[in-house]
Amino acid sequence: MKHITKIYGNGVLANDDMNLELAESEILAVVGENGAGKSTLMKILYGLEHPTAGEIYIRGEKQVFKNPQDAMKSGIGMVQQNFMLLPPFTVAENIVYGNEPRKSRFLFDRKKAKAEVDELSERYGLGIDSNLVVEDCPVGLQQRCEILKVLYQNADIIIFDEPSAVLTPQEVDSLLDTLRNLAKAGKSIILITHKLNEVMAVSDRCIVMRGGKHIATVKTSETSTKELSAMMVGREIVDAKIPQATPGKTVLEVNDLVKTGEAGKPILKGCSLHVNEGEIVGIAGVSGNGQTELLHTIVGLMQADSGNIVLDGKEIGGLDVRSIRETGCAYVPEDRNTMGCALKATLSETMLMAHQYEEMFNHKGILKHKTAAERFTALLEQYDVKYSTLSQLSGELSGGNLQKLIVAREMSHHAKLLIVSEPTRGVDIGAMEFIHNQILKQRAEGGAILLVSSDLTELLKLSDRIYVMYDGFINGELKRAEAKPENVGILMMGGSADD
Amino acid sequence: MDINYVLSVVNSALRSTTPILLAALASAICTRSGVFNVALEGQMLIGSFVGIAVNWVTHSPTLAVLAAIVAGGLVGALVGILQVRYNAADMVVGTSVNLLVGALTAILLFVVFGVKGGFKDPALVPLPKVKLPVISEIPYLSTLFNNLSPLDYLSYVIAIVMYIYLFKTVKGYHLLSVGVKREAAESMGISAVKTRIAAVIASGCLCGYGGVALSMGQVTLFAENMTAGRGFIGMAACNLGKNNPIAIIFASLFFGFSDAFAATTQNTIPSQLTQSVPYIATILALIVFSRKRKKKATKTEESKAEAVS
Amino acid sequence: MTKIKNAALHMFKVLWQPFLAIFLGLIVGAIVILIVGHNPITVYITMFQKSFFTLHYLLQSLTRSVPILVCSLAIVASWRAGYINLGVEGQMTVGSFVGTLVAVYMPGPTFVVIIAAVLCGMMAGAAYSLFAAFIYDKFNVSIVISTLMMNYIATYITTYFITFSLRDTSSVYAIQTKEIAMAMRLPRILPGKPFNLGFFIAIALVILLMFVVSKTKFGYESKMTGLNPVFAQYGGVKKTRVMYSTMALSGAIAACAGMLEIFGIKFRFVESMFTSTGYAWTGLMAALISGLHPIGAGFTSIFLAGMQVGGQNIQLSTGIPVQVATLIQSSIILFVSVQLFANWRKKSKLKAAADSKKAGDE
Amino acid sequence: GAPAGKPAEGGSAGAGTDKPAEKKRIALVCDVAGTQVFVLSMIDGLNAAAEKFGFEKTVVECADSAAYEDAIRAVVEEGYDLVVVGGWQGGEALGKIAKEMPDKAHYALIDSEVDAENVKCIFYREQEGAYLVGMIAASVMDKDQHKYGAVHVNQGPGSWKWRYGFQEGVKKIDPEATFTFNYTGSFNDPAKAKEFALQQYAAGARFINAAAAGGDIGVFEAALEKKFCTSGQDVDLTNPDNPYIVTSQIKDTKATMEYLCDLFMNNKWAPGNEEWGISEGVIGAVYVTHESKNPMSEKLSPEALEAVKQAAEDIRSGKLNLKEMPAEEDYK
Ligand SMILES: Nc1ncnc2c1ncn2[C@@H]1O[C@H](COP(=O)(O)OP(=O)(O)OP(=O)(O)O)[C@@H](O)[C@H]1O
Ligand SMILES: Nc1ncnc2c1ncn2[C@@H]1O[C@H](COP(=O)(O)OP(=O)(O)OP(=O)(O)O)[C@@H](O)[C@H]1O
Ligand SMILES: [Mg+2]
Ligand SMILES: [Mg+2]
Repeated sequence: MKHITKIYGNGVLANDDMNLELAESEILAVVGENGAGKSTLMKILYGLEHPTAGEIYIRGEKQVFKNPQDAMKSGIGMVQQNFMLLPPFTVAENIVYGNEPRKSRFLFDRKKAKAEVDELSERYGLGIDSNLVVEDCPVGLQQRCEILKVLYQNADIIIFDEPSAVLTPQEVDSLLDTLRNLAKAGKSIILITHKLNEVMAVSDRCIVMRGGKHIATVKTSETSTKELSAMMVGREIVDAKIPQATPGKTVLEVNDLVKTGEAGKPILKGCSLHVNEGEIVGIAGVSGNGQTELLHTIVGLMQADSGNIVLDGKEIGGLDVRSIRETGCAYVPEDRNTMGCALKATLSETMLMAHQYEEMFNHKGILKHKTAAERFTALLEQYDVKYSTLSQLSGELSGGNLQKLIVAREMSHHAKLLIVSEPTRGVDIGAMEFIHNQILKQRAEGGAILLVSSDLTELLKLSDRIYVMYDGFINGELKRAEAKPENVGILMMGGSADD
Repeated sequence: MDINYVLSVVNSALRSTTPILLAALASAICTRSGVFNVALEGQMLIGSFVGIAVNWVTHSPTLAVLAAIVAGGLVGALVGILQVRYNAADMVVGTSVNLLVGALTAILLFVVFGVKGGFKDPALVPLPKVKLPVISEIPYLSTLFNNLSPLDYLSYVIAIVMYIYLFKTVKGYHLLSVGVKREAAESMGISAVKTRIAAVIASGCLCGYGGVALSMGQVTLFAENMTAGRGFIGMAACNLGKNNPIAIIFASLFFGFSDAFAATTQNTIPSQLTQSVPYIATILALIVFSRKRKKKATKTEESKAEAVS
Repeated sequence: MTKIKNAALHMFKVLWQPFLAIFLGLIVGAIVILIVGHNPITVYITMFQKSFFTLHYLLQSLTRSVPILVCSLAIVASWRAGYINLGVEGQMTVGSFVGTLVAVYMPGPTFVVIIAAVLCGMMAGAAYSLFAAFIYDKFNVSIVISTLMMNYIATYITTYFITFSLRDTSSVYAIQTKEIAMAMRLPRILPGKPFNLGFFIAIALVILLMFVVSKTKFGYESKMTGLNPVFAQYGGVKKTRVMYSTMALSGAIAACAGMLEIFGIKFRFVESMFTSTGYAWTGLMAALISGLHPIGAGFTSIFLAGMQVGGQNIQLSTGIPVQVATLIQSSIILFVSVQLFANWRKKSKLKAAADSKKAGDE
Repeated sequence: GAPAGKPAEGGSAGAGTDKPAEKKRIALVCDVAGTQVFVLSMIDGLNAAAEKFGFEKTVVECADSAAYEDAIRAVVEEGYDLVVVGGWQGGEALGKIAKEMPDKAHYALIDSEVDAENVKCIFYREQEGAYLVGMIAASVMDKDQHKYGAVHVNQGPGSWKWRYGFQEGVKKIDPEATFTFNYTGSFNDPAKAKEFALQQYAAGARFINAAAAGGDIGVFEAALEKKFCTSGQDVDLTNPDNPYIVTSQIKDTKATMEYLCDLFMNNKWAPGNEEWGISEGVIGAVYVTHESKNPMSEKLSPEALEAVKQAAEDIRSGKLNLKEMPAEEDYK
């Protein structure tokens, strides 16, 4: 790609004279802050966007991609940040989508599709059951499905846009293995990520972008995480020293929670845990082992079959969400787009959620819009959220900013218990640092924090105590000092701490 | 009630079901592609009218049926372009297209034939009736299958073909995918806009067919607004049949039969009550069937896939 | 000066598209008028004169707008929360039927009877609407379909009663209830014109609903439920409660629409008085065209009512078939529905982006 | 305005145009012309009268039930001297307006009765025509058949007049007769009307009376296919192409309209209701009281016709009284 410049319709200069080269069998990492223009550059390469200026050459030949089909024909495939799968269909159906094997011209040959997909997944060692329906698959499998889809198109150049943002550590490991295998098999790979350890682990070279510009290209073997992050942000990121926690009295106590899901499948098999004042308690676990359900049961979005939950000395099992929130609980949900906001609501409406009962915003059922506006403006300022007006739609915010907004909203409850799930998913290093600091601040003020994250580094950094969940029960509890990636990993896989 | 009468009621119900079935199939193909089409009534009515008009000019039922299908398709294209290409609100487009076609056909009736209300002429050639080889010799069965036009039989074939199209062909898979997740389709170069407009045009053709089955199959005449709400019934039948062409056959028959049999009681029960029976029955059926589906979904994972494919 | 200029410019920016839409609709109509052999210019002059630009017809348009407007509010109330209530016609039928019966048959002081009639009518409308909510909640029966079916049921069942047991036999043919007492009718504003207090009640309802949707917790919670039910639930909003209350509100407003027509104009419940007029459907279009905004719905309802009145009245001096008027109206509405989108194209692109974001992060 | 069929005539009476004061103006407010043949025939009457007397006329078809009141008020506002409302749907509104504005215009109502002094109401004893049709039905029936059918729009007081008269007429000749009635529920559903006719035929009915407005043509079509006899309503609907339409009830709204215009133009206007039946010559049946250009069915023998004519005579003379009808619920 040579001299690529992209100016969006709204005047945003997303790429400014970008150059990029990729060799055969190479893994090239592209890093940069949120909004640096990485996704845009890749979308141009994949034909989803058209460059305002600049050219693309593949094996020396100039190419013009009008749409993804053109790019695919030239052997380019892309695993997008948002999966492009059809949830109600099977893995096999999804993988062959667009190039289906046919019987007698019109008919969709599902048998052949399955056979081909099985063969392909065998060849690349991606073990996946092609009969599964995609919506029943965990995210990791869905991603493998996306990769297979690209491979099925016979792509030689595969672009991954933040592939690890939604994966568990185990899934990340297996993804990185897959990337290596693909490179070994002669594929060229472009990897966009915010996680620099991944860059260090798999890539051959690394391109750093900032503000749409090319900052540097370095050989991975000749650089370090520290150097990369400095280049990305333009300043140095220092890991904040985390002061010792001083836990107070117990705020949340969960005893022997049992929950059976649809079709009699057990989800929670007797979970017990407690969180104290001034303490961050982490829950580790491969996603899908009951963490989400546990949190949803605590905040009242789900009802347990048995067991009890005590918040601030009050039994809250069976209460509704509002009563639980009013007892003293705030929640940053794992999925900001489906649960954390309404994309078509304005910023002030999004900010108001769960505050609408408070006397500050509500007088006998009538909302105090003016107070709210003042308060929200101050809060957004404090949390460094980039927005234009409060009447803007939430969906117009970038992911990182939206996440900060949600964190701001929940933290402003100053609730005794703050539940935080995946607080920094897809957020750049700068914003991540900010959110971490806010969580620590809340702890310093005596808040009890329950943290769920699939990012083990984050979990180990912040948590004073860690529970590891496996298959619906707590498979171990570790103090900060004892918690190491290795032993947490074992517990996450269902092993015991003594192993 | 003697058996011949009952059979003739069934026979009537079969004939009356055809337009509803076609409207329901039209609704299904739109819903499957992710479009809510409320203009079925208008798409049918134009078919009824154009069928009769072309029949009158050419004396050819075949040409008339084809013209009706094309006319329905054209109205479908209008609906599709407005709703899909220009994202206009479905209810607004549907409601006003229904009004528009109602008015247009009335005006055309007046401009072309110089009459108001209805048009009937001996020069109109009715559709041939199908004489089934063996069955027409058997006493009771002959009553049952009496007086059905090829359009009636063909509509069941269409339902089956549509089932095969949707669930067994590549194009059908693409149509479903557009309805499930538009961006996914677009990322693979399948144009959601084109697919959806095509689906609405197809629904227009189906409705045009349904309309002509009414104006040339059941009767051989045109009357203003003769579709009399059949498009909306089709929507309900489609919902009852869960957008599945095979299930829709049964849902449409259910509606047709409850209507026909309720009407047989009109001499003992006030007609206003018998007329509401099919609607009440539909709601009850929806209650019964959705309850079943809820249970089923909890039982196995497969049922989920079944519900879609 | 520049201020005025800017304001005018702004007005132009906001309004040129609807006007263009109306213009295009009129052109389509003109072609048809020419085909049936009339002069479009005279026809249109008559149409405008006899809808908004003469006092008598202006009042006629405003009077007709009352039930349409209130129906559009009923739509706004439920659709904003995401519940696609297509049963406003049935709810207004059942609600105003019950209200009329109470007004006709209940003994007692006028004032008490009126209150009782209005309350019973609203409760009946709400209850009818709640049934659809209930079977959606318990059995997952699509509200779109159930409410649509219940329109037919409402019409047939009420017709049954007024044909037989509750018919006013003083009229030989007409299928209708007895008249409500003189004292219960809504007072007229000008002598000799049916324009009555109902219009102002409708405006009051617009303002009230505007207040509810924009200023109250209930309005906020129902909007959020409409935009993203999971988000609302997460924030402690009870989804089912919102559903039941918005559907009930919608049904109650629909009943008011019917009762305003009866207490202001007809003075009794007449067979098919709401099916043949299609108030609910016109109201639906008004609500949707104006993006479920109560005030916008109010203006659009008045505009559509005026079009109907003007369309009906062009026959007076031109002898055009009445269907031509319907055709002009529906083509204008079609163009309006498209044009407004052009205005929002930018927004909806964002929406599409947001949707894909949402879908991808699941 | 221009009525059906003659659009070129209309469109001269703009509100602004000055008219010579002496030219009278008559307005007809009615249902949408088309499905209801008697509306078309009313319009014909108005046109004929306008031709004769040279008054200015307009026809306002009402698209919906609320439009009647608006339309009546509009024509009063526009200064029409005589406002005629055709059809019971507008009766209520007319009565109200006439009471409100007694001096603004003269008012007349066709086909219904309304409680207002200054509205001239003309309504009909349709049962008398239906009686004649019933007799003809029984006469054309084979002697071993006793089942009769009829398809109506609604089961209400309007159709009861027809059903009552028809049943009485049939039973006069065929005392063993039994009847099946069906209701389409819509003024415009020929398909449903036809299915009902076919079902009634299968149930043994061999004469099926069509009284379903726009649905009638559906019944006629069934008659042609199954070769049973049927009858039309309101105007002469006998048809050389369909010999099975053996007669047609007559409700001569054209004559009514002409009569009203005549009264008005000749300054003989006097309010006061009139109920018309066979004796007034506006109700009847084709071949019995009214001529037809179409030949009479062979099934109807001259002797039988003579008997029907005699019955018409009896009704005229008062020997046979159908003025009082039992309520539907009380009829055995
Ligand atoms: N469709 C669009 N229309 C207008 N501007 C856009 C669009 N998409 C992205 N942008 C702008 O282009 C810039 C680059 O965005 P891009 O998505 O490429 O960033 P990124 O580097 O991928 O960020 P992240 O790390 O958060 O994924 C952003 O500042 C954004 O404002
Ligand atoms: N279609 C669009 N039109 C105008 N602006 C857009 C459009 N799409 C995105 N933007 C703007 O681009 C900015 C960045 O959006 P983008 O989705 O790239 O965020 P992001 O930083 O990449 O977040 P994430 O990493 O979570 O995806 C936002 O401020 C948004 O307002
Ligand atoms: Mg990106
Ligand atoms: Mg991004």
